[in-house]
Parts: sequence; structure tokens; C-alpha cells
Amino acid sequence: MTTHTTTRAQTPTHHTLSYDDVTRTIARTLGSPGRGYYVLLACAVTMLGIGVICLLYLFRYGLGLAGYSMPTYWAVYITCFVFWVGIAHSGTLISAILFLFRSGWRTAVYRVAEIMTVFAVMTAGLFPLIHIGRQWFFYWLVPYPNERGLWPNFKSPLVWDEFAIGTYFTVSTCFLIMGLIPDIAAIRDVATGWRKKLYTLTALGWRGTNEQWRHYRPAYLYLAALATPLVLSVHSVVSWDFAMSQVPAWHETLFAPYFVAGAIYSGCAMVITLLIPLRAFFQLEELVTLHHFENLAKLILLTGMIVCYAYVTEYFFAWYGGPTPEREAFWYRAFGRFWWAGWTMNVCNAFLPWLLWSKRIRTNLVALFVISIFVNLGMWMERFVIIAVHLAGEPFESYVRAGYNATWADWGIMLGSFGWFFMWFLLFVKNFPAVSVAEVKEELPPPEHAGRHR
Amino acid sequence: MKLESPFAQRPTPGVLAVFGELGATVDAIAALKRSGHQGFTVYSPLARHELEEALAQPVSPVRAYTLIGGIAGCSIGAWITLYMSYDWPIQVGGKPIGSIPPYVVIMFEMTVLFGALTTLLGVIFNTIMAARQRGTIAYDPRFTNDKFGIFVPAEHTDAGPVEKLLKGCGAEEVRRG
Amino acid sequence: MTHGSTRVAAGIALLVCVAVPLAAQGGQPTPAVTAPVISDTGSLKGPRQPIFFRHDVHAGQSHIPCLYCHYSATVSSEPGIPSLQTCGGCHFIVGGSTPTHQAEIKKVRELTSSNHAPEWVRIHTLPAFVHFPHMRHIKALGTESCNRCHGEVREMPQVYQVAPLTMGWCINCHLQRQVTRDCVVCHY
Amino acid sequence: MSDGMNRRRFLTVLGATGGGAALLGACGVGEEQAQKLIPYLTQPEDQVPGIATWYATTCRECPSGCGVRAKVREGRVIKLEGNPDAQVGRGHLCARGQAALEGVYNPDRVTDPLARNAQGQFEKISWTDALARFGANLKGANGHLAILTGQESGSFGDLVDELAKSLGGRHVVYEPFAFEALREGNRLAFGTTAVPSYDFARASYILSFGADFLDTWLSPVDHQTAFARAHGFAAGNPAMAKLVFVGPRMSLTGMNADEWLAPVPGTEGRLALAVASVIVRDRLASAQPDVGRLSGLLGRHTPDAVAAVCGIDAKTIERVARELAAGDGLVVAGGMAAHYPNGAEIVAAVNVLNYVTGAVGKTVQFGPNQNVEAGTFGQMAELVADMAGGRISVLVVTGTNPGHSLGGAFWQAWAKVGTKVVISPYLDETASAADLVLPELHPLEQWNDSRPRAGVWALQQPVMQPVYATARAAGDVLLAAAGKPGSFKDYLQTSWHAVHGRLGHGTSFDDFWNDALAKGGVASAASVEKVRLAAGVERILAGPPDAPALDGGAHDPVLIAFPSPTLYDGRGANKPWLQELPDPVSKIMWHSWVEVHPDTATSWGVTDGDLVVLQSPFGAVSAPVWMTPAIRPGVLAVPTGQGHTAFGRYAKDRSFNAFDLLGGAANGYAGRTFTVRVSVKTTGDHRFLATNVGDPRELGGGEEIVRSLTYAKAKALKPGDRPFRAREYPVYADSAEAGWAVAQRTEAARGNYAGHQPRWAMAIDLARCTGCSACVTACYAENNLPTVGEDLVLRRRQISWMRIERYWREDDHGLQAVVTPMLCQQCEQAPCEPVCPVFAAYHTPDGLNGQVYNRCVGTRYCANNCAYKVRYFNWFNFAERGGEWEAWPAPLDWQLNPDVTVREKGVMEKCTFCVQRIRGAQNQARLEDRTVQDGEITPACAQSCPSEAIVFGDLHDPASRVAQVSADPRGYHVFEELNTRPGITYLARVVHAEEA
Repeated sequence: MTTHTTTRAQTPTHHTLSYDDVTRTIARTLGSPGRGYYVLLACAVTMLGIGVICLLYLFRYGLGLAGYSMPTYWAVYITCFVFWVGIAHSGTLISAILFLFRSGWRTAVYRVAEIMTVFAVMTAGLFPLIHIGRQWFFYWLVPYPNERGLWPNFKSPLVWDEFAIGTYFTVSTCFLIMGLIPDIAAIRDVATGWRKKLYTLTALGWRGTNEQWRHYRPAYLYLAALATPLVLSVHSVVSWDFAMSQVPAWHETLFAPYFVAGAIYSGCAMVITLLIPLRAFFQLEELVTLHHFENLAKLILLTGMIVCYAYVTEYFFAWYGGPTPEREAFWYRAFGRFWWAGWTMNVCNAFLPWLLWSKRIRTNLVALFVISIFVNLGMWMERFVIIAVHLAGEPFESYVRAGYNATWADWGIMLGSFGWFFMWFLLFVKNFPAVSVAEVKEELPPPEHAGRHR
Repeated sequence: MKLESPFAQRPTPGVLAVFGELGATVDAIAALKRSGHQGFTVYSPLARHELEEALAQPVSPVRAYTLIGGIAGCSIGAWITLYMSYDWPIQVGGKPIGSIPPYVVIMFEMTVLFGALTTLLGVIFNTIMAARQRGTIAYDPRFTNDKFGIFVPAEHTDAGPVEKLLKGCGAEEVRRG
Repeated sequence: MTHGSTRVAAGIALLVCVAVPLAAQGGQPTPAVTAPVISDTGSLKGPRQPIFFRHDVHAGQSHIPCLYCHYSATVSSEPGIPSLQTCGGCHFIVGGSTPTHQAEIKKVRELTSSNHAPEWVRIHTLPAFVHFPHMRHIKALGTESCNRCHGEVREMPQVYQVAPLTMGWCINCHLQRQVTRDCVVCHY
Repeated sequence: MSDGMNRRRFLTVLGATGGGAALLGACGVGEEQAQKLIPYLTQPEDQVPGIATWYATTCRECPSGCGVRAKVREGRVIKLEGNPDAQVGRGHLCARGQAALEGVYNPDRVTDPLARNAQGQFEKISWTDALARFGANLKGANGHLAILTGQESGSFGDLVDELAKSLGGRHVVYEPFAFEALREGNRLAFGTTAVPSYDFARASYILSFGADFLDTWLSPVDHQTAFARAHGFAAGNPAMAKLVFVGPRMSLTGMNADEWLAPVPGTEGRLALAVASVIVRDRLASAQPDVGRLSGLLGRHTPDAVAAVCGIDAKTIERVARELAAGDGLVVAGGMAAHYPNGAEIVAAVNVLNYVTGAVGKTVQFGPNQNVEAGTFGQMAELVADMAGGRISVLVVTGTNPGHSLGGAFWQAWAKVGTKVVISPYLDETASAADLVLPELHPLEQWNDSRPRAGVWALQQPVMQPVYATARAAGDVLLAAAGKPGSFKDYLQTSWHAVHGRLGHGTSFDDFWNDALAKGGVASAASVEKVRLAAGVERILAGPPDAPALDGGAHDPVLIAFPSPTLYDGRGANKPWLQELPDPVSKIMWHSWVEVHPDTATSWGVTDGDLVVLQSPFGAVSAPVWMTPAIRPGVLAVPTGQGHTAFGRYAKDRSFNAFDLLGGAANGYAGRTFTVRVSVKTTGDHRFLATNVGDPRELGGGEEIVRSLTYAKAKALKPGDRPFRAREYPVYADSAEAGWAVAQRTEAARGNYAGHQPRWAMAIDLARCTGCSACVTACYAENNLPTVGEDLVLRRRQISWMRIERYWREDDHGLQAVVTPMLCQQCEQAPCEPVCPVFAAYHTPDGLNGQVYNRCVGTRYCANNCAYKVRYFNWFNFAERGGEWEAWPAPLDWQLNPDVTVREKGVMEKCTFCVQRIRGAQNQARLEDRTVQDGEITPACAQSCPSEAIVFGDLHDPASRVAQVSADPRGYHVFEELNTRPGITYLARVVHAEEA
């Protein structure tokens, strides 16, 4: 344990920092916001507004306003759903799994990742409600005792999904709150004015006594232990929404690991996309260093390789397994009407990560930022290909194969979802510590006087 | 601090020492233990294994909450799926009415959900209780920032030796609370 | 001979036997009820109908079986609303005892002569996606079973809805009687 | 719906019934309900609320006059089906006939008499006023009067004749597609203008020269039933007729041919003679009397000589001749072959061929003649000339719409006519240009009769009270205006006294009449007459011109205008069911197209949907290209029916009018020429074809959906064979799979599922299915399917529970078109069911895939998981009053079936095997304390199918017909490898093709 500490202390990162510096740096980020912040917030709210208007139209006139067409019964909305769920994955991965692995570098970034997780799930959860035909009956999916004596069908992957997403949202939120308590307390003790009131209430009376730490530490560990299988399960369940069906290119045993890897892949990319501007914005350079970004980049590289492998496997088995519909589907992905989508996804997700083998790129923020954007794009496109394109290229009933064109209703609501996400994100980072206070301190050498060390 | 009223406690007399160094804090704890003091409170802005080792406290009951919650969740998951299937048997796709494999997913999710909730509630309950424990009256905002602290409950009569002991261990400041 | 004339003749026939109390008692499952004199119709339950048709007088006091007017309930999914001609069958002769009755009966005759049908307010309504075959239920429960869903109409001066007619309500009965709960039996 | 319009009865209909529920349910959200109950004043004696009444009448959607049974609920006719008692149709009805319903309830009917005022605008006038004016016109006409009607083979025709005579005018009959060539050809060959009846059922080899006897020619429904008997494959049936279709364009009939020969347009006659010459040369058929006369002349038409002319190689001609002579041959000529300037000669040549093979008197029967003799295009042309010459002062038009099918010349002449009176239910082109428009009752609302065939008297009776009480029967109007006493019904009955005299057999007239009403008519066998070759027949043999001279540039491509199988001559265009019914060949809806062979298209550099301008000497149209292998390269074809300039919201301004390209002059046989040479100009423009055909598949398509067997292979099959059996697991796994399956079933057989249950199933014989699409419209009518309109069809949002899929197969036997009806397969292990989160899609105890509309939340997962893609989603609220996507603008909603829920927006729907009919039969059986008998339940599609290709019943009852048919060795399941265990068994189609 001691050696562990020292090695961590020797990490090139914060050897100059004292506990106080950490508290101050992070407390500074919560100051009263500048104009830039309000501009961003306004943008987010506007996007959200557009989405809401489109949504109202959708409710009034029906799903026909979106681009759906037989046989493309699912399209942009479900794509966004899977995309956001995917984004939500890196958060718990970093905070839970890396916590269990005791990898110290997570402390500086995990809070951002967790915030992202919670709000991404919040966003994702909206889409299943938006995309159903009679949104006003969505609650029929919930097993509640009703006058008709009817229950939902627990054999349906959609019900699993509802449970998985619900659980994931709750647990991620618990995790976030857990991590926040000591930090809010820390901020409380340096804050003034109404913020002090706010933090005093939200700190739930935390004072860092040995009693509190005694319960807190194991609780955090158990949560992590619960969250870890959950992370892996959630996107597996989401992938089963597809894998449980018999649609060629959906019906694959590979899907669960393939989706989980993809999710972490896109999640880490999103963390980078958010963290780079945030770091500059809040001047967190001392806390969030290149070292962290490189580690994230390595995660992207790893998962990217898995995704790449999955793509290759899909094609290989379509050819090797040999059922015509399967081959049909993958032929369509590569050379069909939507070849461009297929190739965007291949390039962004399977080829781009190879760049990260080079340390120069891994440690170049600009390059990382650009790559992360493309990874996000690619992962959105992957879901679009799997969902919309493979439905359009109906391989069984060749007679109904048809094109698909998204409409303003699709794009509008997708835009709204981004607005929704960024609105919450911005509101949060300005009011609660976006970087862990207590845990960053754990990475620092404890204050000692020279010569008294033993 | 008026604002702490929701968590206000009855005052306890005692000595509060503020430490700038971890090592000193650890020494003080050891010293207090040696001189037979019980129920003193240690403040630290972060969790340090040195402190835990020095205090050697009993294991937290939180793990029990997690376990109970998990088991409860799993069984609830099993119950709703099976009960609801047989309550109104409806055939789909020629599958058995109550078929376990798909229901495992629900059971798993419920396990995690309940496990996590009980843990969080448990820890919040415990920490708030801890905050209400005697001796936690004297507090210094720096304890969540960069200082460690020890509060030893002591009547005025025998506060002197405690102060000396803490000073001796390298407390940066010692005051009566 | 058309339905119409059948009804007139049958009406008169029925009238005759109703006139004979014993005959009227004969085979009636419910004891003879004498319909109360209603002074304040405003206080009655149920919506106000264009004609103050008193089921308690017709079905209760006079023991006219439900199926005499709602004759198609035994053969069809629809119970049907009697045509004014059916009313005419009896009120061709019966003019009513009290002035209030006479007033209402006058309405019937006027409507008939002026070729206007009264617009009865619908009381028992099922959503359009539910198909309720009356004849199946009467076949199963007997011709006197109307009250199981419609309540004791025999005692209602003005008809009002008794049963909630919700799905759960249907299902409970089906469960008790152990008949099918299959969705597509009613929903298609 | 004009307001005062018998509102009382409308509400009556509503209130007294649950029908009201469905009806008002149509106004938006499904929960809505009738809130007022309006009883009948006088209970109609034959109407019990909730129980359908059936009336027999006669279809007037085309001249063939099929018998119809109208299903009436609460005073509204809600469905039309074939009348089994009728001589014509025999219980079946084509799509056009069934769509007559949307004629009655058409939202664009004329409700009041309209007169043109000073400003040239229509204004409503009272009937008394209207009749006064009309009467004055008739009197004032003093002789310069013409009454123009459509084909009227019954009393109404006679009445018009009499009136015209008494008023000194004349009665002209105008049918855009009359049969002049047929009549003239018969006269040339046999000296009679009678049109015989053709016994397809008896033929073992059918050679059709352009005759579209399955789509529009003479009596298609009858022909199809008979053809299915002859051409369908029954196990152990030694003879299965072979159909060879000769014509430059493959029509629906051509699609069902075992062999398609595409000669140079207009040379069909030579081809027929060549075949005849081979038969005579090789004495293939027993020599007929005075064939000797011909042999010499026939000698000129040697296969080699003809081959060069018509582009069919000599070997084929020889083969066809031998095959034809081998059995009971039947050669028919019509359709495009009879639309050339030399159509009559072609028909005559074909007659000679029939004569030579000895078919005349056997499969070609003079005597029970088709009654299509009234009126020629020549007479119409004369009338137009007289109109132009100002010799007509009063023109009365009823039952026909010349304004659509005749071009500019007609309109110029029209302007010269003093008073134009149109008696019509709709404001079609002619009516909207008239001076006086009198609202006519729809044929389903008025009395009439017709004699479709010698020996057949079909009665037409009103099946419901008029939708618009202000409309009147044309007969009554004419009688009243002419000041004659009595109503048209009296006139009808008088004329029926004559029939009674002939067929009454001593019964009282009332009994006779009522019996006729109940049966839909009376019939007497017409004796077959012998015919001999006419004297002038040599003229034909001297040889019809190789190819006729056509109007237009000599080197321009030939264009064939053919009657649309769905819209016919355009009279179907105001019916959304027909507009949204994919054309059986092109599968295009809501607009018109020009058929171009891919080679030709590439040479022009155009592709599907590119707009080209077709310029004929008579007019020009801009038409979207549809590339199809089913047409001879260099030949173009366009359907008639679209391009209306009036005729209501569904017909107006759609695509182009093919008639604009045709000349108005009568040709040699007093007929109209429907072929013309057109110059083609490509425009840059493009439109998407409104079709339901999917994008082509890279790796082939349709093979596992439509299976085919050669005749020889099919004959060789023994009971128990399963040539198409697919297995997805090895043999040794059988027992395990069986055990597993048993375990699954027992685990699943709880609650409602316990005990013995029926398993509703269907068998579809693809050897009989012709793709005529009657079933599709039947489904629309029975199940309240909304028509979504062109825009949504373009977005692939058509809601058609039953779709007829058409694939092309190019093999060494030439081009084959294969069709199959695709509908919900009602799988036993349905992929759609388990994925529904709310049990809206689930399995019913009687083996259906239930779809509970009111439970559905619309996740659409079921549709994704359905390999057959037969689930359809309500993207919008198609029942919203006045909504943008309203499918049933009043009073179209009166056609809604009260037994079927009108689906709300956002729910999934699909074929239910007509579960409402199943429940109906079960309820009836329960009332009678018996079980449902086999054959008691017939889904709408099966009922309508003219080739009787669909069998429905309980698969668990081994005695049931469906169980037996499903056991046929030809039987297979689509995508059997998915192990969904469908309830629908397809029987592979059988093709005549020489074994390789």
C-alpha cells in the first residue's frame, strides 16, 4: 500500500500542488459565470426549444411526420437512443471499473465522466418514449397493477431495456451523489452567500469525521462493485433489442460485447470532447493533464480495436456462415443505397483509432479533439447503419426493400436532445465541482515536514 | 453556524486540535489511544489509509445493506416476472408462459437497483448519524480543505493534559470547544 | 305480414294478457312492483330523455319482458332500440292513466304522426374497439339476465348506468364463470 | 354531405347500432361513440340491427354485368360480393366491381340539379324547375335530339330507344372500348356479327391474340374462373391447359401465359394464318367442311414467310400449331389485337384458325352470345359530325363520359350543340361542361336490368335508400321529362312480363319477380348454333397487310393504348380503392405511365420515372417511363383511365390522359384505333413512380417466396412428397427438436390455451392465382383499410394487408411473370409476438396472431421482426374529420364495416384472417348449439378470388378442405427455414416448359 502511494506520488502530474491549491482551483470553477457561459447555455436552450416544438407536432399529427417508411420502422430516434446510451458508458466505466482497478489517473476525470453519464442516460431515456406511436400510453410498459389486470411482456427485450436503462440511471445517479458529498462539503467550507446555503444542505452534514469515512469508503466500493457488471449489462441489453430479433445483421451473438466496446469507445471520445474545452474554460490544466488525456486515448484505442475486430467478424461470418439474407444484408451495408453511411462508420470507428498508436497524436490535444469528434460521428453512424440501413435493405422480403429519408422531425428532435444534454451539463459544471476534490487529494503526497518522515 | 441547524447537535465540551501534517495526526491518535482516550473524533479532508490503520475501527455495517438489498431485488425480480406471467397466461411465439432465461435479465437489473439504493440510503443514514454523534460539535472549515483535526471530549478539569499531549504530537493549534 | 304489423298485433295481444293480473303474474320471476308516482323528475338519476319513458312502469309494473322491445338482443350483437311503431303497438290503444303519462304518450303519437324519431340519450356505451355480442351473453345467461349488466331497470323510472362497463369488470365476470379471457374474442 | 340530406336516417343508422360505434369511431380517436340513439320510425321488416341483409343485384362497372350480392347493415350497403346464383360472375367479383361501393358513397356526387346561369356558373335549381326545363328542351328539339348512353343491354336501353324514336331523335350507345372488330371479324369469317361465348374451362390449349380475357376483355371474371379450372393444376389431373399469349405487350393475361410471343404489332393475323396453314398442311386436325377452299390460300402463309414479317421464328410457329391441334384448342383475339386498323381482319384470321382446328362449336360457341352488339364508334363519330354540323340541338348524355375519352374534335362539336343535358351521379368531364346536370342515382340505388348474354336476364335493384334523396333514376327523369306516365320500375316490370311469359312456367308474375329479385335474375339455356365459313372469307386469306399503316411518323415507335385493369376506361378513377390498387402488371398506383423496354429506354438514355413527351398527330402527353421487360422492344404502351380534368377529388388532375393521343375518326370496321405512332422527346424532368415494388436485390429475389415446378415434375409428385421442405437442423436432431417442441407447447398450453382448439389456416394455390388483385380490394372493403394517397404511397406507407407481389423470371423459356399474394402468415411461432412489450401482438388459442389495436402502443418492433413484412403502421390519423390524411370523407365513411375497429393513429395493424367473420360464424354456431362447419368461414379475399385459389379452414380438423389442400406435395411455407410454422401454405405454381 505504501509503495503504491509513493508510486502514485511520483506520477509526473501534481507534485507541485498542495491540498489547498486543489480546493481553490476547483472552487474557482464555481464562480459567477461570464458571458461566454451564458451564450453557450442560450444555444443549448434554443436547440432544446426547437426539439420541443418538433415533438409537439409529432404528438399532434403522428409519427408520419418523421421519415419512416416501410420497412424502415425504426430510424433516427432509436439511433439517437443507442447513441446516448453509448455515451453514458464511459462514465461508470471510469468511475467504477477503474476504481476497482485502483488506477489513480481516473480521479481527475471521473466526475466529468459521471455527470456526462447521468445526463446522457437522461437524454437517451426520452427517445423510446418519443418514438412509440401512442406516446401517451408509454406507461403501459411499466408493470403497475391496473384495472384491466394486464401486465407487460417480460419476454420482450424492450421491457428488459426499460429496466436496464432505469436501473442504470438510478445507479449512476447514486454513484455521482456518493462521490459529490465530501466535495460539496469542501466547497461549502470555502463558499459564501447563497452557494454556501446550497452546499450546506446538499453536503448532508459531511465533515469528514472518521465515522463518516468509515461508512463512506466501503459503501463507495460496493457501489462500484455493483456498477461494474451493470455497465457491461446495460449496453448488452440494449444490443439485445436487436440481437433478439431475427433481422439479419441484428441477429448476432457478437452484439453484446460489440456494443459494450462501442459504447465505451464513444463514451471516452465524448469525455475528451467535453473535457478539452472544459479544461481550458476552467483553467484546470494543473489537475487535468496530458497524462489523463493519453490514458483516455489508450482506452479509445483499445475499444476501437475491439470495434474494428467486430466489424471484420461480421463481414467474415456473413460470408462464411452463408445464409443468403445475411450476405444480402452486408452486401447492402457496403454497396447498397446507403454505402456512404456504411463507409463513414468503417472509417471513423475501425480505421481512425489506429492513429492513436502514435504517442505524438495521443498527447496532442488538437488531434485528440478532432479524432474524438469523428469517433462520435462514426458511432452515431454505426447505430444508424445497424438500425435504419439494415431495415431499409430488408433482406428476407425483397419485395418491400425501399429507401429511407429522414425529415425535419427527425433532425429537429435529435438537435433537441443535444440541447437537453448540454443544458444540464452546463448548469451542473457551474454549480457543482466538476472535478473531484477529495479524490484528487488522494493522489497528492500527504503534507509532511522534511525530516519528520518515517 | 446557524445554517447547520438541520444537523445541529447538543454541545459537548472538549479539546480540538488542528494538524497540518498527516504524520502528526497519526502520532496523536496513537498517543491518545495509549493514554486510554476513547471516542475522540478525527477529521480529514480525504480518506487516508494511515488514519484508518491508526484508528483501526470496526468494519462498517454498510455491506449488509448492500447484500440485503441485492437479495431482495433479485427475488422481487423473479416474483414479478413469474407471477405476472401466470396471472394472465398469454402465449407469444410458442414460448413457455413463464420462461426463465429472459426473466434472468429482469432479476439481475433488480438486484443491482435495490443493492445500489439500499447502499446509498444506508451510508447516508449512517453518516448523518455519525454527524449527530457526540463530540462533533467543534469543527473547523479547514478540515475539508487541507487540515486534519482531532477532537477529544474532555471536561475543563482534565482538559489540560490532553492539550499538552496533542501539542506534543505536533498540533498546529489547540483550542477548547 | 310485416314486422310492423306483427308488432301491432302482438302489442294488442300482450296488452290483453297484461290486463288480466293473474296472467300477468304468471311466469314472472320478479314480484309485481307498482311504479311510484314521480312528482319531481329532476331528482331522478340518469340523463333526461326526450320522452319520459318509464321502464319501471313498462318492464316493472306491466311485466313487459325486456326482449319484447329489445327483441334483437337474442339473435344479434345489437339489442336495438324499439321503433316508434313498437310503442304504437300498445299506445295505439293505451292512452295513459295520469295526466303526466298522457302527456308523454301524446308525445309518442305526435312524433309518429310527424315522422320524427326521438333522440334518446345513450347511456350504455362501449368503446368502438370492443365487440360485445348480446346474443352470446343472453344465450349463456338466459333471457332474464339483462340486469346483470344493466341493473334493475324494472325499478328505474329513468334509466342510468349501473355497471362500470370497464374491461376489468368484464374480465372479473369471465374469470368467475371460467370463460375465455382471450383478447381477440372482444377486440378486433 | 349536403346538410338536410336525410339527416334523420343517417342518425338512425348511427344510433340503433354498434355500427354507429365504428362509424363515429372513424371520427378520430377510437374511443368515440354515438351519443344519441335514434330508433327507426318503422322497423324495416328485413333488417335486424347488427345482422347483415344481402340483396342480389347486378354490377354495372363494366359491360359484362356480373351478379352481385350487396351486404347491407343498418340500411347501409357495406360490401359487394359475387352472387353465386348469378349466371355471370358465379359468386366472384373483380376489384372494379367491388369498388362500386365507393361510387355510391363518393364524396363528390352531384346532390342537386345544376343549371348553368348567365355567368356560365352552375347554380342549384329545384327538380320541378329542372324537369320543366328538360321537358321543354326535349319538346323543343323537334327531332334534332340525340340521347347518348353507355352500353345498356336492358330495359333502360329499350326505354331510351323508344323515347328517342317517339321524340324523333336517336339513341347512340358509346363505350370507349366496344367490340367492333370482334363483330366485324365474325361477320367476315362466319357472316354473323354475334360475339360467341368462349369455353375456357374446356380448352386444353389456349392461344390468345392480344385478348386480355383476364383483365378487361368481355367477361373477365367468368373467364378467370373458367381459366383457373382449365389451367389450374390439380393433383392427378392429367390435363393442365397451356396458355400462349401473343401480343407486343404482356398484359395481366400475358403474365399468366406459359409462353409469351411478342410479334410486330399488327401482324397477329398473319401469325394466326401461319399456324392455320401448318395445321392444314400437316393435317393435324380432323378436316372441317370447306376447309379445302382455304388450303390453297393458306399455303401463302407459310411459317417461314410469316416469321420474317412478325418476328416470331418459324420453329415456334410450327410448335404452336402442333400443340394447338393436339387437344381442345381455343384461339381468341381481342384487346390490342382488335385495336389495330386491321383488327377485324386479325379477328377473322383467328376465326379461320379456330375453324380449322375444329374449335368452333366446341370451345367457341355461337348461340349463348355475349351481348355487346349495341353501338359502334362509327355511330359515335357520326353523332360528333352531326353535332359539329349543328344538326343536334339537344344532346342528352347519361351513363357515359365521352368528354374524357374523346378529344378536341368532340369538344368543338359539343360547343355547337344548343342544349347539353347530362344525367349523372358525378360531375365528370361531360357533366361539368353541360348546361343542365341532373343528379342520377348510383346503379346500386336504382332499378334496371341487363342481358349480358343470350339467355341471361339479370335484375338490378336498389340495395339501400338513396344516399342523396335528391338524386333520381335516369329512367324516371327521362319518363317525367318526356311527360310519360309511370315510373321506370313500372316500365321494367312491364318488360319483365315478357320474360315471365317465356320463362314463367305458369308461376304467378309476383312469385316469378320475387324469385328473380332474390336470385338476381333468371336464365335459360341458349342453344349452340352451327356456323360455317362465310363467302367472303377468301378476302382475309388473301392476306391482311403485314403491318397496318398507323397514324404518325413512319419511323416513330408504335404506341398501344390499353384499358387499365383497375380504372378501365377511366370510370374507376374517382374511387380511391382503385386508385390505390397497384396495377397488376406495373404495380403503379395513383398515376399513369408509359411502358418502355429497357433496351429502348437505354437507347433514349431514360430510366424509371423520367418524364418523356409523347407526341402523336392528335395530341401530346408527358408520361413517366416505366422500364419493363414485358413489352416488345421499340413498342410503347400506356394505360387509359387517368388524366381526368374533372370527376372529383380522387380523379382530377392525375397524370395524363392516354385518349389524348388517339384519333377521333372511326376506322375500317367502324371501330376506334388504339395504336398510333408517337415521337418521343425526353425532358430533363423526373418523378418517382408510386409503386409498391421494392428496390432490386443484389443477390436475386423472390425465389424462396414464389416456388415453381415444371408440369412434368408436378405430375410426378406422389402424396407425401415435400420437394420444398427446408430443414434447419440435422436429421439426428429430429427427436430432440420434437421433444423440445412438445415441452414448449405443454408449457405454453395454459389458461385459455388448454384443451382442443381450432387452428385457422389458409392454403393458396399459386397455380391458380393470376394476380388480378380482386382480393386486395375485397380486403380494403372488409377491413376498413384506409387509402393513404399518392404522397404516402411514395413514402411506402400504403396500408394493404394483402399485397400481390410480382416478380420477373427470365429463363430459357423466355420471360415469366410470377405473382403471389403476401399477407400475414399467422405463424404458430411468430417472431412478431414475443417482442411486443405490452402483449398487443400475441397468439390466440385458435392459432391466430392477435393484434389488439387498443393495447398497441406502437413500438413497431413486431414489424421489424416480421420476415414477411406484412405489418402496417398507422402513421397518421386517417379517420380524422377534415384531417390532412382523411381516408373517408363523408359519406365515404358509410362504407365502413361496423364489425371491424377503425384503427387509431400510432397503432400497428395487419391481416386478421377476417377474425370478425370467424367470430360471427362462431356466435351463430353457438346460438344453434353446434360447432362451426368446414367452409362456413370464408375470409373476404378467399370469397372474392375468381380463380378460387384460396382455401380457408381449421387445420386441426383433418377432414377440412384446407387440411387436405395443405397436404398437397406442392405445398410449402415461405421462409420455412425460419421455423415460424406459418398458417398459410402456398402451393407451388406449375409451368408448362419443355424439360431441359
